[in-house]
Amino acid sequence: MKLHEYQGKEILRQFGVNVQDGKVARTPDEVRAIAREYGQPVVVKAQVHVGGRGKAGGVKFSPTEDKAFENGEKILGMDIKGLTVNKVLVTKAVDIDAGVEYYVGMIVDRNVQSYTLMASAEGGMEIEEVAAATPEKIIKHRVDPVTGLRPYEAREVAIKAGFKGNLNKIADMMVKMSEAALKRDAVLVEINPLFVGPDGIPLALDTKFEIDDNAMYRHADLADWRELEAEHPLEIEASKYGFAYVKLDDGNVGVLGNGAGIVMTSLDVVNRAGAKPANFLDIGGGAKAEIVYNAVKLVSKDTDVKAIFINIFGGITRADEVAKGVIQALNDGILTKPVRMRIAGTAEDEAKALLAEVGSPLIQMYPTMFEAADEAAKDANAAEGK
Amino acid sequence: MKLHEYQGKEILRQFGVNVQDGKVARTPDEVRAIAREYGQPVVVKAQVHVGGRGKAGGVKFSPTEDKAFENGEKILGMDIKGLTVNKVLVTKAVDIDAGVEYYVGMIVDRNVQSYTLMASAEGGMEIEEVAAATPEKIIKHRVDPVTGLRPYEAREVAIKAGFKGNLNKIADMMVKMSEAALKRDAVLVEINPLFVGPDGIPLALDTKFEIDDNAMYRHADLADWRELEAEHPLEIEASKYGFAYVKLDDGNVGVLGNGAGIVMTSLDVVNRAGAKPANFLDIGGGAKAEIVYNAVKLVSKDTDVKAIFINIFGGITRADEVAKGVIQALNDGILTKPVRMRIAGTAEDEAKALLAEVGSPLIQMYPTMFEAADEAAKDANAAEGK
Amino acid sequence: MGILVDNNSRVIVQGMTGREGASHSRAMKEFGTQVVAGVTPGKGGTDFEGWPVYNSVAEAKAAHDANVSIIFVPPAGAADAVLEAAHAGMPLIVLITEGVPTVDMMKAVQEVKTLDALNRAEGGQGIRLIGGNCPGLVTNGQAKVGIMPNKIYTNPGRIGLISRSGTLTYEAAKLLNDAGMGTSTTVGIGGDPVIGTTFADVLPLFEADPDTDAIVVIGEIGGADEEAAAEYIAQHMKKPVVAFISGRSAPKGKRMGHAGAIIMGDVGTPESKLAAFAAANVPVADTMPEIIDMVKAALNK
Amino acid sequence: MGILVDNNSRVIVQGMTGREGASHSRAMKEFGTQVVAGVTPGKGGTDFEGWPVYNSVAEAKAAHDANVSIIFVPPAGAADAVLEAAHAGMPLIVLITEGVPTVDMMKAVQEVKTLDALNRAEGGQGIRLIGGNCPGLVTNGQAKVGIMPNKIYTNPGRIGLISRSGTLTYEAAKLLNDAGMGTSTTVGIGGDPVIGTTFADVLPLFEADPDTDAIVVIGEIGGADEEAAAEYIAQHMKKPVVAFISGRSAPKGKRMGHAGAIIMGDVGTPESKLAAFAAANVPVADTMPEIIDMVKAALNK
Repeated sequence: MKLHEYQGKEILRQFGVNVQDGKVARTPDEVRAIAREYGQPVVVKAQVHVGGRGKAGGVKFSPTEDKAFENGEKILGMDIKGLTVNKVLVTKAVDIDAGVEYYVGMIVDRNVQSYTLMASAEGGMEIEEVAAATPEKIIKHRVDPVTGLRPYEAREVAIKAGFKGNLNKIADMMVKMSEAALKRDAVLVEINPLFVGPDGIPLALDTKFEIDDNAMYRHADLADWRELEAEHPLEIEASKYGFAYVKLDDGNVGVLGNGAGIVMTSLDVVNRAGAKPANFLDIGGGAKAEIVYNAVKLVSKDTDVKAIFINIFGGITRADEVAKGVIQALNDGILTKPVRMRIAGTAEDEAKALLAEVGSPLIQMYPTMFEAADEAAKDANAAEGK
Repeated sequence: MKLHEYQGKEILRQFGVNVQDGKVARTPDEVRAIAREYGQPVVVKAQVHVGGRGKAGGVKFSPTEDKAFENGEKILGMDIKGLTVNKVLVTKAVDIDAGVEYYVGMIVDRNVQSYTLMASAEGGMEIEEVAAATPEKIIKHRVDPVTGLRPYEAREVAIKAGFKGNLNKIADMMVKMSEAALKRDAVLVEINPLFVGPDGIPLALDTKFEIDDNAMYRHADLADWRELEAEHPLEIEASKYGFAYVKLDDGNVGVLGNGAGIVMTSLDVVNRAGAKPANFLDIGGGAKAEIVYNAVKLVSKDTDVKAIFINIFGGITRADEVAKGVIQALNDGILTKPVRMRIAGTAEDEAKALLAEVGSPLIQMYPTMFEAADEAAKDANAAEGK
Repeated sequence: MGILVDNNSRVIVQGMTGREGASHSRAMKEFGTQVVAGVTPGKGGTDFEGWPVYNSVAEAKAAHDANVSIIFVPPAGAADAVLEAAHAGMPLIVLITEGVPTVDMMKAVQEVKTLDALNRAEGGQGIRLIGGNCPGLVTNGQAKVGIMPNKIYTNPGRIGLISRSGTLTYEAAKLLNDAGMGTSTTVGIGGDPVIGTTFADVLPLFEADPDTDAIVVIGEIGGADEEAAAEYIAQHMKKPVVAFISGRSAPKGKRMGHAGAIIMGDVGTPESKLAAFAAANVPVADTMPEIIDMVKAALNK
Repeated sequence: MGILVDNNSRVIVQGMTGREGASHSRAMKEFGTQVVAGVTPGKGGTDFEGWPVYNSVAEAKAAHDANVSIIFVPPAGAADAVLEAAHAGMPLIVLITEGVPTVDMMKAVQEVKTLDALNRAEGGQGIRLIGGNCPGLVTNGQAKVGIMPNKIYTNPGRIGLISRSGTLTYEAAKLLNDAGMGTSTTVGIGGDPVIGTTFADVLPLFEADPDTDAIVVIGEIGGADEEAAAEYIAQHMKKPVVAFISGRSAPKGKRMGHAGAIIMGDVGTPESKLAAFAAANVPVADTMPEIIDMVKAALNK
């Protein structure tokens, strides 16, 4: 689960990180009230789950209350990459030029089977940009997942990264970030910029925080931070069914299968067939008719989808169950787009018999995933006049 | 810092331990109100920092509101081993006969350089009694201080201890107790009895919890749990001066020195001399006149003390500083009891000269700790007519 | 022979009495695996469909001289189940459970590696974790310790198979089976970001296995396990290896079902993996059926 | 020669620029110890009374080929300072700090022991922690890495001294010094419940030291270190050992200054310790001066 900046800051604050003061506003009046309370220049920052909000005009320095109100009006309701801004964070502005901006972050790193701490004196820009331009400026350090980052390790990393300022306090902030990551099951946590003012004291100006979905059961207190309105409506519906679903941009073929690997490969096969997958949908193991029905219903709602490719490798899955689910969707009037299926499972003959009985050109079975994908691609491209 | 039962339960509750419901009362009316709220038989339990409160009549089953009020009247204000009961815990009564009582606890164990978990099916009695009578009924297990107790270990210990009931839930309670110990720096934590009812679910009926004084700085939220009124007034005063002070029963010689080892040995020497030490007082290193003055002032306040034995081994300590502190106490009228000193340090001659100048028989220096202790013992015993 | 599991594997099932544990215990038995006992804390001393059930791995291991444990425990208790098996000295631990928190896996994998090193230092055979979020492993015609469909393993053969994906493992095994080549041992290493055993850990076992002639590696986007495998192959492998990579058309930054299948920045891209395999002279199949042709070609060299 | 520290010890001081660190750095230098550098995070690159100060132990160790570190860091950071030194591969770490939380010490001691084992397995000399809450150690006439008064070590001799108490260490050392016997090495192991090195860890070093003829063990109530020492002596020691136990008249359940000096139930009683030493034929002095007589008697046997 991705957190908003203000939520990530709240978690860091719980672990004792020195975070820039700020409050959330949902109306320009609230923005003004916060600016008045602070009695100093503020920054109004859009809270949306996409990157690049600054370039999109979602972050604005506001020297006066009136300016804060005005910027609140501009940003609230703004559309950033398809998401509407419903909330802004109003923070006390900091004189960046008076200090330095650093980067610290931790990510789950498959290669070290733990977290990797990253630190760079090149703060304030995306770490990927630093990695691309000046990789030598990123200091990396494996964090022991049992002990967490220790102060001496944090100091060593800070020294190697060339951080200036109060070494002990900067290291302490890194240690607390590590505690937050481990205790709150972060997949990713960043403090960027980590601002060090002329007094040498570190201050977290912005943060990214993403929590491991597998661990959400032990963070029940954060459950209502999940904002369904900020997610794609089909992704919300998919999560209700327990499907792993990802909406993909610029696609025209709906893709569903049983297992992450087979669906990933199905995307590749659709691509090879000259069309574009519109989604990733893993219906999991044991596909009964009802599950297939729900999956077809979900994918059919996507107006980008012009044809559906179903790719099932069934150990336990029965082809006739899959066929039943699809036929049910057809009968209920839900299915209006062609479905091209490959089902390697038991009861293939029964499935064929069921489909023959229905006799709809909308539903066809093919012996291989390639033929099914080719047909789906052909249908989808034809529907788009390609 | 020793916690009251209700405080220990509060901590265990914070870590998710299933603790018997209960509330604190300071008046019989409050006891009645809680009993009424629970609407069932309750137990009224004195909250004092001494053992054996049950035998002293400080724990009473109260089947009705009226009985609860009556027991509240009896217990509140009661004196248990010199401490007045100011608070009681009113808990929902449990039908002990319907279930079983177990013991689980963790102590800092020097021998394994970590915590030792102890579990016994002989719950409801002091673990020392079990250890004396049937040591084979206590299962011991070293807990890794970095990982804490793991569920599988807790299950193995519970099985070995012969616990019946819901194995997973009992193990879970032990794991949570371990988390509480490690996170709250327990020196000792016990859940005794750990009651398992007919449904197999464990419930913590009573607890002991003691926090490492060295770690109190990271438990600022518990600082106001320290109850000065429940400690010996001289111990409170000593803690203000930063002295390690322990009041000892039945003593007549006040003992002070610089360093835990030398003071322990001083107690032994007083004993050998035929008197009884009235306290342990370590003034720490570097003894300046003012520190000695405060120490003498403190010990002099103890009416049990008939003579004072000062034993200083000074590397850095100057004998004349010690002498000055004692003389100052004499001049201020604080010192009315004989002081017998041994000071192995620099400036012994200067000290002797200062004392000669004062010329008081109350203050004498001796070349060895034995002579000083013998004189102090003689003086103290004489003062008591022995 | 094959690797890791065979006729001599004596398997206990942690979580046998749960739904998944029960059905797969039966399927493993049908396959011919020596499933010797179950472990379900709180149900010790009972019987489950003829299998004795124990409260702890230590008890079950001692009573049945077990040398493999397969875990079907729900996510919240899965890492603890791994540690229980590892501390009981179980040489091979197979974690099937999907959805285990990553932090739990980090801790468990690190501790298993420490126990493995200690065990080997004391002359033991070591302690190995496979998974989690994996389909397990199967040595064709001998033993299955996993959840693969039994029927795709009808033709024992001489091709080793390692895969990060469950369904693609089946797909590949069936292709090899139907092509008449068949598999020696199949190892599903799992789709999670932190797993006990990687491609590079399994490859040397196949290299040393006299019953394996070639190896198929089914990778996917995310992480750098394929890159590590390619490096190992280039430096140490004499037997031919054929690779496949799924998710090649997935966009960056989106998690493709598997928690580990995500391209983050420049890490985990198909380009990087293709380049690594190319550098190691490992042919990469564009489609799964091509794997068969490439294996045939490699074996005929 | 003596044990653990000598003329070749190259000592860094963690927390040199603090009050205690500074004064004892001077005193150690006066004693003749090779104090080579200080470590104070944030003050790296500065000079302190002629000593270079570094931000980290790793830097200081590398720059000065240091082989001993003494720690004067305040309690909250003391365990981390130990781990820093241990991970930097420092062979001997002396923790003076009093008041370190016990849980911190449990974790640190366990980790140092693991690092020690790993280091030895790799052919290193190991990593040893002395203390905390200890006065350090001194090899008479060679080097002091601790806080003992310099002037009680004027007569180098051949008696080894190990003690849980600071002041009693001085007391005993002075008695031996004044009796003309003098000490070889004095090791203050510390009064906390969890410490890095125990009596039983130090005894074999004295047994092997050609410059030590007899050993004095200053124990106290609490724990079972004396019992473990007695057992070790009975089984392994040829050199005579004389013991002393302080706190013999202390009541049960009261903590006597040292966090470790408490009799809990039947653990830590003087009776148990006396019985253990008696069983090991170790004479126990009733008063400290008796120690001298007993050592003399033992050496004249």
